[in-house]
Amino acid sequence: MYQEIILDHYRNPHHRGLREPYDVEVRHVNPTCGDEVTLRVKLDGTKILDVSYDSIGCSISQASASVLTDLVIGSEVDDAMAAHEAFLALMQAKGAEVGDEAVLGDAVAFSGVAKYPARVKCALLAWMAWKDATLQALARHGGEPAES
Amino acid sequence: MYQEIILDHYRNPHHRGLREPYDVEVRHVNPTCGDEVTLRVKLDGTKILDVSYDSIGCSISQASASVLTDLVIGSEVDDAMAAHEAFLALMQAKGAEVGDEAVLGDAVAFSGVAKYPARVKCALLAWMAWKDATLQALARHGGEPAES
Amino acid sequence: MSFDVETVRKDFPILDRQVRDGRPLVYLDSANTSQKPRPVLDVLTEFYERHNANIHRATHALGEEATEAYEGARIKVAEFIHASAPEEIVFVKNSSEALNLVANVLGWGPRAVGPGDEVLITEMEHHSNIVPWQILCERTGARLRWFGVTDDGRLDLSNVDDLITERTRVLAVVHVSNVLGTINPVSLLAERAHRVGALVVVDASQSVPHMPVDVTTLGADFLAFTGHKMCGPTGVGVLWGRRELLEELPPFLGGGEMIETVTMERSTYAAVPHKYEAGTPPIAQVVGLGAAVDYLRSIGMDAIAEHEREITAYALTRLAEVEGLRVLGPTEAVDRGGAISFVVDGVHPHDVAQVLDAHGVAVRAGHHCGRPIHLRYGVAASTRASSYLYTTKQEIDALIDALHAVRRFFG
Amino acid sequence: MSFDVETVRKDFPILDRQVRDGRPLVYLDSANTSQKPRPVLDVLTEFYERHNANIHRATHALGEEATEAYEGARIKVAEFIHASAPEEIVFVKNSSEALNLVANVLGWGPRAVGPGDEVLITEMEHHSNIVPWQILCERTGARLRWFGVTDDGRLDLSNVDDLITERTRVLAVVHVSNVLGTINPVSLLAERAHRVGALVVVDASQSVPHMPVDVTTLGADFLAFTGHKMCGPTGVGVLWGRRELLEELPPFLGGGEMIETVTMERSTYAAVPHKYEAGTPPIAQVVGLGAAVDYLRSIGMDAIAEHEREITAYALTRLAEVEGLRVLGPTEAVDRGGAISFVVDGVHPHDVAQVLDAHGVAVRAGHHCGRPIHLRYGVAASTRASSYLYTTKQEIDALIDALHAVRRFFG
Ligand SMILES: Cc1ncc(COP(=O)(O)O)c(C=O)c1O
Ligand SMILES: Cc1ncc(COP(=O)(O)O)c(C=O)c1O
Repeated sequence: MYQEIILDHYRNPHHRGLREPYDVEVRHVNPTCGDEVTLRVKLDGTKILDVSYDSIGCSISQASASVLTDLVIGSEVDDAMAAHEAFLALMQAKGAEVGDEAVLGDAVAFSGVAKYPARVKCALLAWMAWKDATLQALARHGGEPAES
Repeated sequence: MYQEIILDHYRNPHHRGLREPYDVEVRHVNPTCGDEVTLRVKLDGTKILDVSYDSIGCSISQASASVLTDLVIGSEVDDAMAAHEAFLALMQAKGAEVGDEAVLGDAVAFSGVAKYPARVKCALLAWMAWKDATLQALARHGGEPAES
Repeated sequence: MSFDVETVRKDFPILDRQVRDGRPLVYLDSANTSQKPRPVLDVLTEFYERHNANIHRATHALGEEATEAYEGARIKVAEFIHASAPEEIVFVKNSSEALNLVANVLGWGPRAVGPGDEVLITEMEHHSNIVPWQILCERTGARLRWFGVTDDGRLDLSNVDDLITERTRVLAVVHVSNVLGTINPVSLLAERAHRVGALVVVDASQSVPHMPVDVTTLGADFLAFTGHKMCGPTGVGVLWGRRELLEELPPFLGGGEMIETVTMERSTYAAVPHKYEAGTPPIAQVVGLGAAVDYLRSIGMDAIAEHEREITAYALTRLAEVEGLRVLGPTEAVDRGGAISFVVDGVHPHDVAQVLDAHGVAVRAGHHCGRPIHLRYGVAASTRASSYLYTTKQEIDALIDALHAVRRFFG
Repeated sequence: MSFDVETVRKDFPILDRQVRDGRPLVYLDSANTSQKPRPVLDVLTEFYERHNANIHRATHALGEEATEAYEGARIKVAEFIHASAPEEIVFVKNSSEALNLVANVLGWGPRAVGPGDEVLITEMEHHSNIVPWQILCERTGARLRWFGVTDDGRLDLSNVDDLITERTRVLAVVHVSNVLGTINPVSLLAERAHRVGALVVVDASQSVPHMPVDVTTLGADFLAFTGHKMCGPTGVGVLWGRRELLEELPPFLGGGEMIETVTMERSTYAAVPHKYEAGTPPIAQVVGLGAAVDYLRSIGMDAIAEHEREITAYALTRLAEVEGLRVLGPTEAVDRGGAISFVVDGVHPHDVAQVLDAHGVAVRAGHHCGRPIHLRYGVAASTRASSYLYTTKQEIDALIDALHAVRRFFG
């Protein structure tokens, strides 16, 4: 499961650290191990301007946060949500799927992680936090005029 | 387990019915089947003047109440308590003992009941009630002058 | 696949047993607990011999296998009762705990009952669906009320308008009575209860094992049942609850695995169903229950229900032959499960059962954890014969023969 | 009989397993759950195949056999911990339920805690001995306080006079920590707590399986432990309580078998221990636990404790060889159980465990249901290796080899 790509992202995580400005900040926890991610989202309408994060966690959770930000920063929310769906499906496939590199980029490297159910939660931690934050940000923009 | 003696006592119970005067009345219940015995004790010092009872229950519990009253009415509390002890021991012997007829009288017929743990409670119902009532009566006489 | 009781019986090792000096066992006490088929026992043994580990917590091969087996059983149980998601299945130790869980989380938190509120039950409930509500009412000041029953063993709905009112916060009702056998009109009652905003708790201990049950049409908000009565191991029960409710209500038992995060000062709780599964759950038993569900489905719940209807009809007919015998509850196999309680004139149920036992016939004597319903019919106790998928007409015949012997002996 | 680990291992079928493409299983996760010996599995199977019936209720042969097996196990468990009577043994589903039971019955009734009262725990408790007390305090207005721990993993008793006061109503403390391995001075604490009239609740989940425990000398009023950690089945735990207390306190779960008499209006409760065993108990699991007690006694708790001391000492020595590895808790095998939690510099516990797993070595990674104690040592999680009677030095060697591989891989 420890693909070179995963270890690279783990050793040199991209887009790490919490940045201003942001619309929404969320904190998600993996109850079993206590791993945490704090994640911020900044949208411009339906475009994702920034995703920043700070986290304590294992190689898998760190690398997947890094891969996530690579994938979604600068893209449209719809496309990012599609990537999220695809990643979720990949993680639930128990290793039986390889994933579409066009949609998932480096995230296809996680297909092997899906064979280890205990680690799937690690891989999904940042992704779940991102979706939560993004939906909140969209709801906020929908309900009231965007602040930006 | 259904010795002729048991069936006789069941069909023609001795000393049945609640009588005056009495020192103490107790009600005991077998929680599993809802069987009940209401039992009264009348002492004169340490002599058992009367034991009367009313009960709902199976052949074993009815017959054992009848046997009990035969045995204890008119005797000294000490002797009756010794019979109680002996009956308890017989009931816990799982059928391995026959019982001392000199102490237990007709109650030795219950030795076979001890092979059926579920029925031991039936056989003991009236005996436990009698002991409870008698101890209360003694305590009462001890604490305050006897009413009789 | 057509149902063949002789084939079914081969799956149950215990049915070959002899009791009381060589008499073949005639097991008519399945409402008390069911026997276990070989496939369930094999799964249990294999779990312990090959995959045993604690779940959810372990990053190792055995831990993964055990977790998968456990969560796989949750999916099976969810499908079995048509729950909309596995998260609606909470594993507990038995039906009684499931019912206590619900009564407990209605004692505090957002839906706490209190003075002025009413909890509605029925006179035919099992003690496990009476006492928890008595305790809840005692602690909170709510009032306990109940439906009576008619002389022929049905719920007396004549005063339903008086009983189900704006004050009713909970209706807790048994689906199939373990004493009378009556199948209650749960959907109808649930519809009435929901109109006044009450929660509907259904004790399905005697229905889920014996007939198809579908929570999407039953109308319940909570459903309790127990593994040992449905070919599963002892030590495991199920609470099904509507997801929003499980999410809204406060926790029951606190501890490992039911938390999100813990500090010494305070804790937050895990998502359902884990919020209600504190500590190490009955892992092997849940896996065994999953195997029991597989087994029951392989035979078919419709076929099982049909077989039991036949056996029950036959038993009712034959019991009517026994002089001085009175059945408590419906005497026809209509809207009726397979538990048949009866009294024999002049013979105490203990004595009935004892003589039956001497003939190898295993029944239950007592109030079957339903003392109020016995009092309603003017008796302290009864004898109960109850069937399951492995029960044969010959076993009913053995019961009847032994009952004649009872009458001869105590006649 | 002299202790021979290779003979012992033959009793545990799962130890022959291979994992991850043919690697022999090295099971170092016994503090999480223990493996089960053949005699326990045989008793379980035989129970279901020959004697399965519900207990206490049945007037038939199987019912008597099952009741005898169940109550016989109660006697065995009572003897095992030197309880003064079998009635002091209450069977529950796990340690967590046992602890919740006590917390719950202190929430109402004659000994209810309330505002002004204090409940005292420690920073090294398992979540199952934290959250129930948090919930109790939240509901009743009592205040939760706790002992801290020292840098070397012992209870910090420097402020004992400040913590144990007239306001202290309950002291709940773990006997052996599942994270640090520390054996706590329970008798000393109990003596102090009793002086102010507090009740002493001991979480013995990690002691009863591993060493002789004698409740007559320990000083506890209540003791909780769990079957699955002591070679027994999942789904069964034990609460031992002093008889007068069990008699005095109110009921916990209501329902079948815990009653004396029930009317619709009110109920009275059965004598202990039945008062605390509502519904069908984990019958087969209790019988299996009895077999586990027989098994442990046949080997001897002193021999088991001695074997574990040796293994723990060896493991601590060898772990000290691994660069960048820090043990949480006592680093010498003195007043110490066999759970060893550690962190490896720069490598997350999940990654440590994953690489160990790839080598066949099963350990636990996470906070082991002890988040506060991890925070105390400045980490979110750790890796834990834990031993039992079947653990060998070669298995510790395999752990050390795999840890070197971890460091190479993530170095
Ligand atoms: C110290 C301690 N207390 C309590 C528990 C809880 O035991 P269970 O999960 O069986 O309820 C455990 C084990 O998980 C433990 O190690
Ligand atoms: C109708 C009914 N409800 C509840 C129960 C309690 O189930 P358990 O004893 O498994 O908790 C039973 C069985 O005893 C039952 O028949």
